[in-house]
Amino acid sequence: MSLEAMLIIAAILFAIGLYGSLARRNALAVLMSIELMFNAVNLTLVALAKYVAPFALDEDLAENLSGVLTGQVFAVFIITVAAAEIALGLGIVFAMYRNTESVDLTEVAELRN
Amino acid sequence: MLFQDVVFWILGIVAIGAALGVVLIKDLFRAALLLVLVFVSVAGFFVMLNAEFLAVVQVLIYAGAISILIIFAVMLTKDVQRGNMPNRLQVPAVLFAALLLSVLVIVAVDTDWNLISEEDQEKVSLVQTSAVANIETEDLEASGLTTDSEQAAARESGLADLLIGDFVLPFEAVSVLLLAALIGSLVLMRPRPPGSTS
Amino acid sequence: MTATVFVPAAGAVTILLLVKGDRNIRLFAVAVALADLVLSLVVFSLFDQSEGADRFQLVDKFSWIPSESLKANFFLGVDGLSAPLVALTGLLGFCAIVASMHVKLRVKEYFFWLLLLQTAVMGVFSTLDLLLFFMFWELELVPMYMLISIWGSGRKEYSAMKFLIFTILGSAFMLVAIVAVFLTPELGTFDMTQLSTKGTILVSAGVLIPLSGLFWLFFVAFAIKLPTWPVHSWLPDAHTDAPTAASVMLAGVLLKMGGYGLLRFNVGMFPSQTDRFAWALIALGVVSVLYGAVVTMRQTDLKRLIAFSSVSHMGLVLIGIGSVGISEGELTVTGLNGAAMQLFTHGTITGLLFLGVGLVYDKAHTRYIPDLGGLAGRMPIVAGAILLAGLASLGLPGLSGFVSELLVFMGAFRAYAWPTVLAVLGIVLAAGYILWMMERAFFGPRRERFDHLTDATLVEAIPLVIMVITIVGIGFYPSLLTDVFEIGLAPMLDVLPGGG
Amino acid sequence: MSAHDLYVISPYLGMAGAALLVILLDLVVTRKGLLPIFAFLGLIAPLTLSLIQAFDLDDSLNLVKGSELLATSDPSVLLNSLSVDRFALFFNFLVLAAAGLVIMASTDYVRQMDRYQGEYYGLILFSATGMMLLAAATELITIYIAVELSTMPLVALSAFMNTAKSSEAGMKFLIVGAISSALMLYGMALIYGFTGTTTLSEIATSVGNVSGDIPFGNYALLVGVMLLMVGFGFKISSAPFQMWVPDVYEGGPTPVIAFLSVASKAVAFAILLRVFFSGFFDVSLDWASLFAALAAASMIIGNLVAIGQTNIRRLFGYSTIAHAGYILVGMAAGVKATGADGSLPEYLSVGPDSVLFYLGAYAAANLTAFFAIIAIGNRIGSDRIEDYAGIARRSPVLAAILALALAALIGVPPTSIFIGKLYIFTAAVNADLVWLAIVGVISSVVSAYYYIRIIRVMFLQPATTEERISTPPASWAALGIAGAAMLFIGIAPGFVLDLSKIAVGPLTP
Amino acid sequence: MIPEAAIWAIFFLPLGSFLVIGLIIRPFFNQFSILSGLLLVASLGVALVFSVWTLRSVILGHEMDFEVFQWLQVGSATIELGLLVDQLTAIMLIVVTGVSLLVQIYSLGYMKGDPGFSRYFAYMALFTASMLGVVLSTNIIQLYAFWELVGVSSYLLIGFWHERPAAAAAAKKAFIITRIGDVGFLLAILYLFLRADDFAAAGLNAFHIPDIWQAAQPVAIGGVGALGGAALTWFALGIFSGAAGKSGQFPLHSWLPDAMEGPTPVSALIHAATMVAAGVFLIARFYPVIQQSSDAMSVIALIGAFTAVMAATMGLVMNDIKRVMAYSTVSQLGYMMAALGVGAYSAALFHLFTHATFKALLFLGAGSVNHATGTFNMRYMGGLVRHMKITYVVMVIGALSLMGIIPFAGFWSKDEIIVGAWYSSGLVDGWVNRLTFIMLLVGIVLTAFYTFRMINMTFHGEFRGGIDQELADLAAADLAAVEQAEQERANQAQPEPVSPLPPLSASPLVGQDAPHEAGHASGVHLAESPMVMLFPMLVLAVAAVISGYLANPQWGEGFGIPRHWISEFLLHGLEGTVPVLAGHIEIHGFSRSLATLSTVGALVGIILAAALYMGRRESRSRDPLEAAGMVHTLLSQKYYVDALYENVVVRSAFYRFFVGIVDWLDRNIVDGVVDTLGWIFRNLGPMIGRAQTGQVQSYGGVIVLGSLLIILGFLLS
Repeated sequence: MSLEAMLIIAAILFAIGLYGSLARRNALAVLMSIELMFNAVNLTLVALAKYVAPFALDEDLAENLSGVLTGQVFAVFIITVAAAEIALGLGIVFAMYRNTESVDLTEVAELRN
Repeated sequence: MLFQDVVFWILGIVAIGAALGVVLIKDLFRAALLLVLVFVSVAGFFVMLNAEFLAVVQVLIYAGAISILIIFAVMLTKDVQRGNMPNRLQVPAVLFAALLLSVLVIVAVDTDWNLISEEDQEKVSLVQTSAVANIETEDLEASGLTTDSEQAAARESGLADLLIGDFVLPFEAVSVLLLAALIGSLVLMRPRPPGSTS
Repeated sequence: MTATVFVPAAGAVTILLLVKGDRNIRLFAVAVALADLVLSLVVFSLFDQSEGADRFQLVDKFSWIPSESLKANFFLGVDGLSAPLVALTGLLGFCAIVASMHVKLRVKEYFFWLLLLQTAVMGVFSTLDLLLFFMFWELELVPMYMLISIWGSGRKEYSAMKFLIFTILGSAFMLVAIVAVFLTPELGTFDMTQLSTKGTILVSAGVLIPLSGLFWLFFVAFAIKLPTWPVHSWLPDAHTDAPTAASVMLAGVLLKMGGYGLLRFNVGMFPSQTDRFAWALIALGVVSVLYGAVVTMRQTDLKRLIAFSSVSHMGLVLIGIGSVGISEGELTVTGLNGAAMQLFTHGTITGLLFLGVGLVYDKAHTRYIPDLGGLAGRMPIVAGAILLAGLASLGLPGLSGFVSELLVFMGAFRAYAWPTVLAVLGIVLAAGYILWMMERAFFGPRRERFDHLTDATLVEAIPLVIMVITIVGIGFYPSLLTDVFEIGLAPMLDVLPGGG
Repeated sequence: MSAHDLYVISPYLGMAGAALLVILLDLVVTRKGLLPIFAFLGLIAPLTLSLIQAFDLDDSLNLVKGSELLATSDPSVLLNSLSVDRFALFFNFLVLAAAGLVIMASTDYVRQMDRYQGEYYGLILFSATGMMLLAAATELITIYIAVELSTMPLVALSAFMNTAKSSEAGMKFLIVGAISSALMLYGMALIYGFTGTTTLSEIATSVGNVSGDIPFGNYALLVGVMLLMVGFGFKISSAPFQMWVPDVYEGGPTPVIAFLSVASKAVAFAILLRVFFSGFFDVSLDWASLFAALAAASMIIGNLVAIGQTNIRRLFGYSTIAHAGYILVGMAAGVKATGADGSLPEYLSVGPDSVLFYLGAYAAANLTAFFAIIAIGNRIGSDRIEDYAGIARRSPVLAAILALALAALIGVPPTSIFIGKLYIFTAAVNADLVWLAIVGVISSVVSAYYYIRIIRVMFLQPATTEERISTPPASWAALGIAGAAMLFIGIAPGFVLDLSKIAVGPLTP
Repeated sequence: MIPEAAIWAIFFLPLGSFLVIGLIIRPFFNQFSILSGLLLVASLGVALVFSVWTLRSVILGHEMDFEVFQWLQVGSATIELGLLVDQLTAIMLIVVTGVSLLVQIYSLGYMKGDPGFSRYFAYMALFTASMLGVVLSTNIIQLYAFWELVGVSSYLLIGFWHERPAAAAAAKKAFIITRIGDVGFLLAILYLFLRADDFAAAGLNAFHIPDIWQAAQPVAIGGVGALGGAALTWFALGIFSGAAGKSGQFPLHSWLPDAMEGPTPVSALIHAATMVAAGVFLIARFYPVIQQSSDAMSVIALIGAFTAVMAATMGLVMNDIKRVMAYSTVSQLGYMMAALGVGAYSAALFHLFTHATFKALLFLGAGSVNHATGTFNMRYMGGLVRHMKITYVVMVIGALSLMGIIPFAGFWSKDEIIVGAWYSSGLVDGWVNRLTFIMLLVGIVLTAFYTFRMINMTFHGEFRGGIDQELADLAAADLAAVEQAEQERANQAQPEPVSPLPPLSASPLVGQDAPHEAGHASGVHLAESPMVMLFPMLVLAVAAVISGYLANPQWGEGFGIPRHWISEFLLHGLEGTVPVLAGHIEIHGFSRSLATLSTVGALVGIILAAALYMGRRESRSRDPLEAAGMVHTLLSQKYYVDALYENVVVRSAFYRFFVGIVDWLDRNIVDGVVDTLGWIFRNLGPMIGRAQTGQVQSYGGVIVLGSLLIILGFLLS
């Protein structure tokens, strides 16, 4: 287990999520794929937090110890925002479902050139 | 170390496999369940990365709340069984994902990361763990944090302290964000006004 | 000066907001135009021609954008170059308004736009601030676009759009040039009075864009407006489809903005470049003259014919400016003076032609030359006016066109003898197309359906008479203008490599 | 948090409070017509507080570091995440003005809704909160949260109309936004990973030490900054991140779109300026060329595709892309290569300055145009350009104002955007980007074609009906204020020019 | 001594008449249009008196140095307006005012009842005024200005009956062709400006005519030498080009016969005293310059001589009386040019003088004939001697004068030219002299032939019906033509494509035989013309008889006039212009042998013509010269020069081909590029816009693709 391995795992998850968000027809599946991407980012952040020196760590450890947690804090916020995003996303999916009788993104393409 | 490596690889394979399942399986319901599996394995990674608190949050919020929300949503819409069809963009999507992956891998491998030195690694682990655990003084001393001020700093720099300290502003802002998102979601879920047609 | 520029705009707004009833609007518009004509003539007559008088006179200057990064002033004033053109604008503006008395469609808007147009053109000629110049330059587009596309005929919307796009494209280049001039450390101002005296500095200054680049950026903008070959193609369309008054303004003063710009900016601010590229100006000018004349021969629409003849005649302006590229001997102001005179005289001549053709169209309901014929018998005044204008445009002595053409040729002959000889051939072609047009449209047996044509009425004849008087007057007493132009052009001469 | 900290964030608190207040009042007030008035009055609090801060700022550069009004000895906990400086306040006022005008112009539209009127205004105010915060944010996490806070209410508002098109617009907005914010997060993660911090000032120090052959000196930084740019590019609607724009513009409610196109874009540029000039200035020669390329692409794509549009709001979607391109020109014009081998960046304040001015000018002109479209669209019930035929006869004043706004968008003097474009292109030439200035002016020429087409339809084509278009007073007021601002900035640009010049002070690296 | 004002008055009287008629009488008092004629006659009368006064002053050798008015400052040169009165001017003034006065009197009768009566006199006044302006100008640009005004007023007069296509076309043709010649003139002026600095250095004004004379004198003989060498030759040729255009010299002669479309008095004025004389005058005016160039002189001499013969041959076969005289004019102008070319300066001007009298007389006579018969076609005349005795007599006088039969005026002047050509003046090479001499001699024979033919066809034999018969014939011909065309159409499988081109001008081939002035003189009324028309003819007839000898007595100092008075007078004027005159222009005495030779030549022509034409009863059907076949066709088609100009050069090569190509380029390339660009811009957008499929995930894809490309771009850069 190393930083690189962790980052690569995260990158793979991110790529899978990206694929899913681009290639799935169902809006819910897309939302799920996006969550995958957020998770991959979280994983990256936490891994970096563990392995990478925070800014100015060398100068005075005591003053900068909190820096080692920044990545984790970031991850907390991302989880929260992801929750909000899902909530809003579901709201829109329902609104769309009600208005178009479909959650298939390929079919919902009235707005185009 | 060996144990850690084994767990790491198992978690990695499970996470990636489950993630592939999420995006490839046609049954949306099963995909949602696999998503939970991904979340849980990521939580496992978190534990390995000294982020126990995050692991808990991950399981609670993601595996618990969000997944349940999604599963409800899946069940409320039609075509659950074969609802996860790929669209016409499959080939470019694979291509883009692969390209991005290769870029990210290059970044991960080729970047000269400013890694924490071996001697500091121990201290960092302690501080990061302190977010959820009480740290013994001898542990601190063992890891090289000998002076009082350093020990005090290590104890104070918990995750919670940060959230109401340095990151209080985003913390407040994200609460507003949650509120706004909920209101928005609420409004959008409203029934159609009677008599109107799409 | 400010009053001269803004009286029409004020009148326009008044018409829009206060004046009711078509008849009142017409009369009010005439009154406004007359007032502005008087003002512009006052400006012209107040211009102090005595030795040692200020170069720029009747100056109105207020701070407009005080910011250091875009320091611009509201700065109006005239010099010897612009004073006659201001007078020309007043004259043609009045004629255009009087010639519009028969307009029935959307009268209020029509006069609004026409008066606004006059303000814009006045502004272009009298502003001394680069940024303000550009503003007026752009402002002129809107009324013209509206006039063509609402009150025009034929493919009016296409033509209006073409006019607009061409001009905007040109002004886009000009904007870049203006900006670059402003940013040049040695200049760093929008003040045209300073720029024109700093012209010599530019010879050596290291600037953002090479001097030649600035020169051509400005040139493109003005060449489109002039227009010169090969960017002339908007002109025939716009002229053909515009209503009479718009054609008059378009040919009479709007094209002059191009020539004015060339003189004011290219010659005045980039003397070294003008000298360097004089051969190119001459070449373009000669091609325009001959090409315009040749294509004119082929036209069957009266207005289109005049439009192409404008291309030909505006080529003379370029030739006049190109005369600065003198290789030996001392440079004189003759060619530039000819170019400036050509602006004025062509304004009056083409204005008269369009007025006349407009009357023909109003009465005979066609401009298609093969459908016309023998009109001279029924409408001697109109035919006479057109004949006089035509003769003036082919350079008949005693009429205004001769003076400007002679000056242009004299000036250019010293610098580029053989191209000038070619251009002189252009005036033979001019004789050809003008007289052939007369023959086909106005002479010959009269068609039966024209038996009941009436000649110009008194009101319709007023602008014709004014223009005729101007053309003949300038023809007999050109010093009235040439002296003033010379005062305006002499400082430019001083900074040119071959002069002073 | 000390009192000083509360004072520093008081405008944001005030704005969020106003949002909550409106939503709560919606529950108790029966006359829904009062809601916009409440919302409008709610703006007074953040406005007042911003004004106080503005006067308080007289001598200091950043209120967080200390203020005259509320002195503090301890360093503020907000020091990392926020910089309440003139730059931030400039955008506070811009956002406040836009929000106020949009609320005024929305009344007519919102009145037709049966429920949730309070939520409509609340969401706008929430979004405005996020926008104001974004303009002041100096730390990646705060930036991310602020971006989401400003976007999500707009997503919800885009889907507000409960019609197929509106839902679709919201869905597209959400998904594209989510994908780009995921990419942006990855970029932030990489930047964090490389520099070990999320604070811009510390990032700047870190970046300053980087040395390497490749652009940005480092793969992590290169990819990180690029992915960060995806998120910002999405917000500013620049090519190639622009695809969602026309669809959302066509599907969403017009007042929301107006707000989106003006305020959201403005603060996105604010954060773009903040991040790149204070965080990544040492590698600015690298990203400046990126911005130049994006600017050219946006101007060309936006203007070319707009030509063929038949829906006026869709057309404005493309138009806004093009304008993003113009503003990016100003971004790219903020630096210039200097030094012996041309490898050192030189900061040119005129670039960011022109961006700020253009944003103000664009806000005035675009709001005017949108308000006119709202007023017309609400009555004729159509967004199709061909249905605008004869508007000049049905409502001459509206048609004239819209025509003026369109002329402004072309950049015809004497309107605000003319000065804006002039300034932007001046900056470009100043930064040796003459080619970009020429692309800019030529694409402006192309843009004339489609803007004028609208004018032509309004003025030249006969009306199908002679029915007059009535416009409620609130819309008139919004229209009048925005239009007056547009002309004022055009005729006497000195005031806004001075403001923007002062506001870019904090950006100096 | 004559005051300056009086000389100005000579010019301003007709000009004032023009203004009064044009601005007052024509618009407001058109019912009293006779006033305009009377006004002009009166003012010309006064002008003639002043002209005589001027001549007297010049003869008495008064100082004629007048103030100039600055008109325009161009660079270092000033354009000044002023008077130049010398011997040449004085003579020309008499000719112009005198002939013009008589023509106006004649016009009073001839134009009676024409609706454009006032307009006619206005144009006439302008015409005369401009010609006087040419004569009086002291500045070359002033001269050029009036020169062009002459062109314009001739345009107006030739196209006076503008409703007739032929008239409008002829007017245009006249103007354009003279204008082509004027290009050379203008270039010569431009060249002067080019050298203005050199002139100024010598204290001269580049545009002042006496200064130009000075400048052209070589330094060797005490001149300034600012003009010289090849440039001087080009300058001289430029001047000649202008003169050739106005004077109808080959190859610019083709407008003159067409100019017959104007009213006959106009033709008289154009051909006798004004327009065509202007060309000769111009050469004479710049004689001190031109004679410095032997090459230019040779060109002038040869072109003049060639024109004299060529025009005369064409005159042989014309059936239109005015055309015969038109070619005769061209031919006689050729004599004058040739004379100038070989150095016979005063002979040329003397001939100009006499020619003015007898040619005006002939034209007025032709007008009188037309008055009676309604046509100008000689094939429909004949036998008029019985009805119009006075006209007959004066016409014969004019004809004899034209033929050069002693003692009529033409004899004396033509004789001087022959003498001048015979004796080399040294200005041109000997062969030029000899060639010129031979050609001029041939010309005499031809002149006599066609003149006799003209008189014979018009006045002798039987009357052949006049205009009535002509119209009837034309109608029949039309009918036949229509039938023939229909037949052809029936034969042809496909109809001929209709040319999209409007005719450039009325076809010159048809114009020749078309009835002229048909609308004016209606019907045939065989009777003598009214007194108002006869009077000028009689005056001119007297002049045509006596003026030759009186003005230039060859044998003695009878009548109180010195020997070779006019020649000496003019030569004196020429010598007075510059300090030292190059060459050796001298006046040769009367040569009996040469006079005999020319008289014999004329008699040969008469005899030949008499043999062919006398006693023929049916001269309407077929002209004896048609026996010459091809040659006759060639001549009657005017050597195909007109056809070459109009059909080949102008219509096909220039209009159809060149103009067509340029026009095509304009429409398809210059404009086409613009439209194509517009098309591209309009369609490029939708093409890009097609990527906007509405598929939200494709939008995401573009974002990813875009960022990947950007990263790739950075890595590659």
